[in-house]
Amino acid sequence: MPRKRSRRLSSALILMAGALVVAACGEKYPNSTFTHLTDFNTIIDGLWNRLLLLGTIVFVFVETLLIFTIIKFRRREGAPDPKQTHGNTTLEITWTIIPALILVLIAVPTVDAIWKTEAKASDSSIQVQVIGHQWWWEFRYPQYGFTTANELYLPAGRTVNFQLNSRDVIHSFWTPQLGGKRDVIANRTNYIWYTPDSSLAGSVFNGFCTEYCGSSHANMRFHVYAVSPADFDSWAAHQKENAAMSPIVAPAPAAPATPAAAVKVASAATKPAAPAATKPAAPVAAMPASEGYVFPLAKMPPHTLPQTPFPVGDREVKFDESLLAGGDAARGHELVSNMAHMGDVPCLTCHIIKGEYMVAGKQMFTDDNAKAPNLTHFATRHTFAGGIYPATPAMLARWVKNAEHMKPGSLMTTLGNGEYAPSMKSKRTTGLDDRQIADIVAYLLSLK
Amino acid sequence: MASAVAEVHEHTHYTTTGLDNRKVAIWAFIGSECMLFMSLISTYLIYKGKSIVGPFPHEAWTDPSGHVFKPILNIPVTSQSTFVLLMSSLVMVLALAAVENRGKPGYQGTLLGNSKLWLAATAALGATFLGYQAYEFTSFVHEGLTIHTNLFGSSFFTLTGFHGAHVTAGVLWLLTLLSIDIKRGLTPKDALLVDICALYWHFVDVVWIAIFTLVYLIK
Amino acid sequence: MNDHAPHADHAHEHPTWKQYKWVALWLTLITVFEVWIYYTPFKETPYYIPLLLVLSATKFAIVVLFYMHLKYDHKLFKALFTGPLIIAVCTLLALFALFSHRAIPQ
Amino acid sequence: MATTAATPSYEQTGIWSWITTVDHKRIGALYLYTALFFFMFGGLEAGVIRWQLAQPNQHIVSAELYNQLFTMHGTTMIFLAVMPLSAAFFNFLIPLQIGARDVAFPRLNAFSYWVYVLGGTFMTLPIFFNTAPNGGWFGYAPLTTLPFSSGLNIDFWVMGLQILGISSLAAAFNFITTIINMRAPGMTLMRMPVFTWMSFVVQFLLVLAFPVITIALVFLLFDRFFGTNFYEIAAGADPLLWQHLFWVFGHPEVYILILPAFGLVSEILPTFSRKPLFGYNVVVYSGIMIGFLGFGVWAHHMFAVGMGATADTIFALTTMLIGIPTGVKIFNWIATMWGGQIRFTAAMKFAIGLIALFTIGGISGVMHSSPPADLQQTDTYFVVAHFHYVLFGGSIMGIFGGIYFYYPKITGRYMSEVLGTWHFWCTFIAMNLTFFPMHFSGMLGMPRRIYTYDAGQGWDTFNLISSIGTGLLILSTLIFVVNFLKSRKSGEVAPGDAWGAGTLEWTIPSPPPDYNFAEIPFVTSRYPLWDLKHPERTSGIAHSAPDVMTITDAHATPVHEEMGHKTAAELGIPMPFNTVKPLIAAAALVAMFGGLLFMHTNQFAVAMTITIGSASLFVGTLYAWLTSPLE
Ligand code: HEA
Ligand code: HEA
Ligand code: HEC
Ligand code: CUA
Ligand SMILES: [Cu+2]
Repeated sequence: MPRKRSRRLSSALILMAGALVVAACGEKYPNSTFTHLTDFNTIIDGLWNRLLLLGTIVFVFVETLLIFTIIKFRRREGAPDPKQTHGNTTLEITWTIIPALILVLIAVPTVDAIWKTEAKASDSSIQVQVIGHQWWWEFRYPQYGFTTANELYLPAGRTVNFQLNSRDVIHSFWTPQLGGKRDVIANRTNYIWYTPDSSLAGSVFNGFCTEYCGSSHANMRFHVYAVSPADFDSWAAHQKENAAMSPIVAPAPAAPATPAAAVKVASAATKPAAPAATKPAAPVAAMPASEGYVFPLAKMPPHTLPQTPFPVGDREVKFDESLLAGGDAARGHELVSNMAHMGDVPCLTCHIIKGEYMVAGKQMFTDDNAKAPNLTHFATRHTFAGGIYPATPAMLARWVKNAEHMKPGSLMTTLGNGEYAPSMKSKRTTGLDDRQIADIVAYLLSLK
Repeated sequence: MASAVAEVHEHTHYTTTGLDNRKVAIWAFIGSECMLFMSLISTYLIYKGKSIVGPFPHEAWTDPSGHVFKPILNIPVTSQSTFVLLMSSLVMVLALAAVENRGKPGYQGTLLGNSKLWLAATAALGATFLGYQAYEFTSFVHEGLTIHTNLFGSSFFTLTGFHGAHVTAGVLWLLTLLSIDIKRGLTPKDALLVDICALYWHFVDVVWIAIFTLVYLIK
Repeated sequence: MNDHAPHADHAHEHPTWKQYKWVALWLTLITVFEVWIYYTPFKETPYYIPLLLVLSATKFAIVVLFYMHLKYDHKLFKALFTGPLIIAVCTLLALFALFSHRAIPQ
Repeated sequence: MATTAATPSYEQTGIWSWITTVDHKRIGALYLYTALFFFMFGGLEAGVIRWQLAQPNQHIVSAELYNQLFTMHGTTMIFLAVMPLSAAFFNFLIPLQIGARDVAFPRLNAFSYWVYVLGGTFMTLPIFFNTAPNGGWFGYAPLTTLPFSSGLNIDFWVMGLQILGISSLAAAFNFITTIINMRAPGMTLMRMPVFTWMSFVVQFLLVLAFPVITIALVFLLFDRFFGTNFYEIAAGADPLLWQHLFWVFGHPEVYILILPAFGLVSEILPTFSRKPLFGYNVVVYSGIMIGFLGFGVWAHHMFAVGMGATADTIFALTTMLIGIPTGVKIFNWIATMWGGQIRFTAAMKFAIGLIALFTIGGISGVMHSSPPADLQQTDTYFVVAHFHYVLFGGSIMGIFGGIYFYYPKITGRYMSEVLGTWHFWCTFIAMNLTFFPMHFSGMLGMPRRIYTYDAGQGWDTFNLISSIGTGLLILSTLIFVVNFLKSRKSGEVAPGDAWGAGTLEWTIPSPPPDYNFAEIPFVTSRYPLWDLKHPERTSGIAHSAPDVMTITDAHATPVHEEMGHKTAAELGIPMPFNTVKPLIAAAALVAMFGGLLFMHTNQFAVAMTITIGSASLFVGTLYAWLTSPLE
């Protein structure tokens, strides 16, 4: 009987291994950590291979020994008591020394890798300040002097040195394909650096927050675009400038910026934009030819396109999408900055749009104390809200209407009139109507 | 915490080591308290010099409105209270000796044998220490340092407050023993009751020795 | 009911009144000395802190050994106290080291 | 041999006798039932977690509820299931294994139990009102401070853990004293059964680790209720303070979770191999070593926080070192079976299962211990795989084995071996099905603690398999529940020496009489019962009787199998009185913490009334308790 059991055991194991292999072949692994795309990950993967090899040897040895023992020494009916042994010093020493030796084989490359990966980054590196917020990422390029959010551009072939900081709770910065994690902590500055291989230009990677940071920890993702140095410079030069529409003096000639965007907005809206609760349509890019480089949407593989469904049930956000086609960016522009038009907090009480000011006064924030993502070149981004939504009009409209429903716990207040605002535990009686939201969306998508 | 030293009235059975259960338990408890105070002291040391606003323990500080705060720690006063606590340990051992040697020559009827006196004196010195601490806390609050003010305030008051709470528990314990002594007289058979209390009391003293040096004397 | 009284418990000798007095005297002297050097220029030298640590460790040891009569008591109690004490002190030192050096290059 | 299990095991029956009991065996049984209940509850929470994650972008529960679920799942499993399950065995077994009539402080023991039940309930109930703790089982500050978690959720967690800590500490002092002082004559330390030894180590871990989390929680409590700044980033606090304090506790805690299971396995393997434990000394010393080293590795949970290369190196090396004593245990267990006559009872299967599965978890642990590699593993499902292999594959398998093994001693009846076999194989397969794929999803980039994920990330299949495995795990646990309940009534009747084991607890009837040993045995070797029944098995170990003085002192007699059953009164053994005071004290203690909650609902007066009122009740009960005699 025991023999039958052990056979059952091994067949179960084989079955399982088989299932995993099948599973493994059928799927692609776009976030695999087993890559050599950066110097950092090359070191780690080398170390991992060593760990895996030694681990497997120990595993196979122990399990084989175990199975062999229980099969060989199973009880036989009527057999006399087995020979009684109480211990054996030689054996004890052996199985102390051998694991110790194996551990030495692990420890040596480990220590080597520790000092390599925690060395000081070369002075010629690109510096990127990463600031974690509940639940989005702020990226600053101090050498270039601009700030963006949730989407990170890196020149392939150059070392980037990330300087990590948090404004609130602890987050952790992770791009599985490019390097390990480093925690993002308030009152403490952390660093991590790596060099994306120069062959990577034109690829995009998923990034995640990997330290539990509250309600929307799962929704705190980001994207990394590795681009050629030339494209990077072009992008950076453009990001440094003011927003396309700003500073605005008179709302009238909205023309230069809008047509392209308007067309796109219109076309996106007329496509009966994704019904609630199913997969939303692909984002609509707004990439003007003459402007700075923007990572082409077309080059984003499916696994990098966010698929978060619209919230359903009591979190559903209804929006009359037919209004989107008629969105007027100029009117939207006035709304974002003018208290009078909203009867409530205008966007600029929290967001920064470079060159834009609140009607009555100054910009409320600088990059150093910003409460919300910098929207200056928002329309050059393909995703928003911690990378969980594609920047499509339908998504943006719902976002502006009720961000708290779109993203659990989001610190952007609910702005749509009549919407239930979870943070206030009540329905709003003021705020934006759908028309106004359509205007604001048009404006946002004009911010190239 | 009191539960750890509970079961005072358990009868003495055969024990493997010949030691009393309660005494074993109190030593285990004291070992555990080492880790408790280690955590408190570590936190205090880690946060030393990390406060972003004053007042500070050893440095003067001027707040943005120009108000000047003196260094907050008062060494002369604390030296006195430290001395009081050290002396309480002395009278504590005398109390134990008095109970243990009840009826023996040199103790019977003498000052040394007056356990009630020594127990009362220990409790009184403990209470004096607490009085010093109350004085210290109030004067700090007057000088602008509360438990909310800064990291130093939080960690200082919590550390010394925890110690003060231990002293308070000890004083209550001593008073309980005193009342038993008054009611029915403690005999050498009860020496263990006094012994475990004394161990606890000395330990609290020893913790203060560490605190006095690490918090008050070292900058 | 307690005729077979626990053996060994009181077999050990306790310190005596004479010792208690000396201990108290030493404790006082060391404390006075500690406070005194706090007010001397010696405070600014690099030896101040180590000296203080040694002094307070001495006081600590004296109280534990004599007042808590650990010196005369069962070895089990020595183990029950020193084991945790060592772990506590090592942890404290480790925590202190971890927090006092700026780890990250740059 | 006894033919019925109907021997009245305890002289009193009825609910009240359970509420007021101070008998370590009854308290052990109470721990067992309560902890199994919480285990189901935590498993159910895991079930919902896996349901939500079965497919990408599902909507089974909201993000907020999911976060409460995994927090409570982890907290429940660790503090309300595995630790108390171990405590059940400490209570039931330690006095029996060392030849004592009870623990050193029976009423304190009852107090520990009641604090545990009430504290556990206190922490568990809020999940029904959507206000359960939601900061993760290690509750990293500053997320758990007031500015970022203003609800009552975290308050329940802080106070619940504080309460449970008191329970664990009280129990630990009790068991330390018991093991040091209540051993029968001749039961030297190096003759103690390995389970008692491992428990002994665990008590020290508890006594040294819990004060640290107590202080960390006090800081958090003060921050939340009294406005201190310990974790207040605006005041310049260092968020790593919490992490260090937590893990100084947290790593010893994981050995608190595993060592009792190691102890149980060390009892089961020799019994069913019909050989004494191989390398007893080494197994004991390695247990001590694990406990000791366990205090020097905590920062391996923090390799991503940027401690610097030096600290990373040191903690990596100390962590790796722990693999050696653990490996020594594994090899000694295998050597125990080597050359034996292995009987595959359900208990034995679980014990062997532990060896097989814990090894996997241990190896992934060593993979974590390499900091650069851990930067890719930490906070992913690879870690989730690691700790479920050690916790489920280690602790839970060991505890299941222990339950099958000791059930006859506890209840007087065997559990069904047929159902036990089903339970084992289902669990074994399902466990691997659930947790093995997590190694893959983790290394392929899946972060932990996410309530949702997008399709096409390379994780879909693995998650689906994990969730299917969980379904099977629930099924297999139900088999166990049925077995457990059914065998209570209709299981085969067990004799005192139910399995042919060698240690003292098997010399007395099953279930044991309330006084355990009619006469205190004196012990001359590690396996007293084998000395009696199978002298050939112990002939190789040194025997020696304790000196005459100790024997007469304790009224001890040589070990013999006690089969008759008399009441304590007939034998003239004084038994402790039942008392309800521990329960009252426990209730007052819990109310004392609970009252503080009203501060956060702005009812300051109510809070103070309840807290101060129950504090006085607590102190009063304590006085009454301490001044009333035990017998
Ligand atoms: C029962 C509980 C338990 C046990 C016993 C262990 C045992 C070990 N654990 Fe585990 N661990 C946890 C519970 C446990 N762990 C939990 C709950 C977490 C996560 C907490 C959280 O984040 O929520 C965790 C996380 C964790 C981390 C942090 C991961 C991260 O978050 O990044 C690390 C890192 O080093 C680690 C290491 C180890 C090691 C080296 C051991 C060793 O003790 C293992 C030793 C055993 C063996 C190695 C196998 C047997 C040995 C041999 C057969 C000899 C030959 C072997 C070799 C030479 C390798 N564990
Ligand atoms: C001993 C500890 C222990 C045990 C046994 C388990 C058991 C299980 N755990 Fe556990 N788990 C942890 C400790 C444990 N876990 C910890 C510490 C964490 C980290 C938490 C954190 O991140 O803060 C965690 C996190 C964790 C996660 C990660 C969540 C996340 O990061 O988002 C997942 C996901 O799959 C998971 C799954 C499971 C499953 C499927 C089981 C299964 O084994 C459960 C099987 C089910 C049962 C055994 C009970 C079923 C029985 C019934 C339902 C019967 C009911 C019927 C009646 C009442 C009659 N666990
Ligand atoms: C109370 C402050 C606040 C106000 C007012 C506010 N926002 Fe936001 N906004 C936020 C925060 C915080 C986020 C980040 C939320 C997240 O991702 O979780 C955000 C995110 C966004 C994003 C996504 C940015 C990105 O790249 O991820 C857009 C677009 C946006 N807001 C537009 C607006 C508009 C338009 C308005 C006014 C109509 C507005 N916001 C008003 C706080 C605010
Ligand atoms: Cu930010 Cu998780
Ligand atoms: Cu650990």
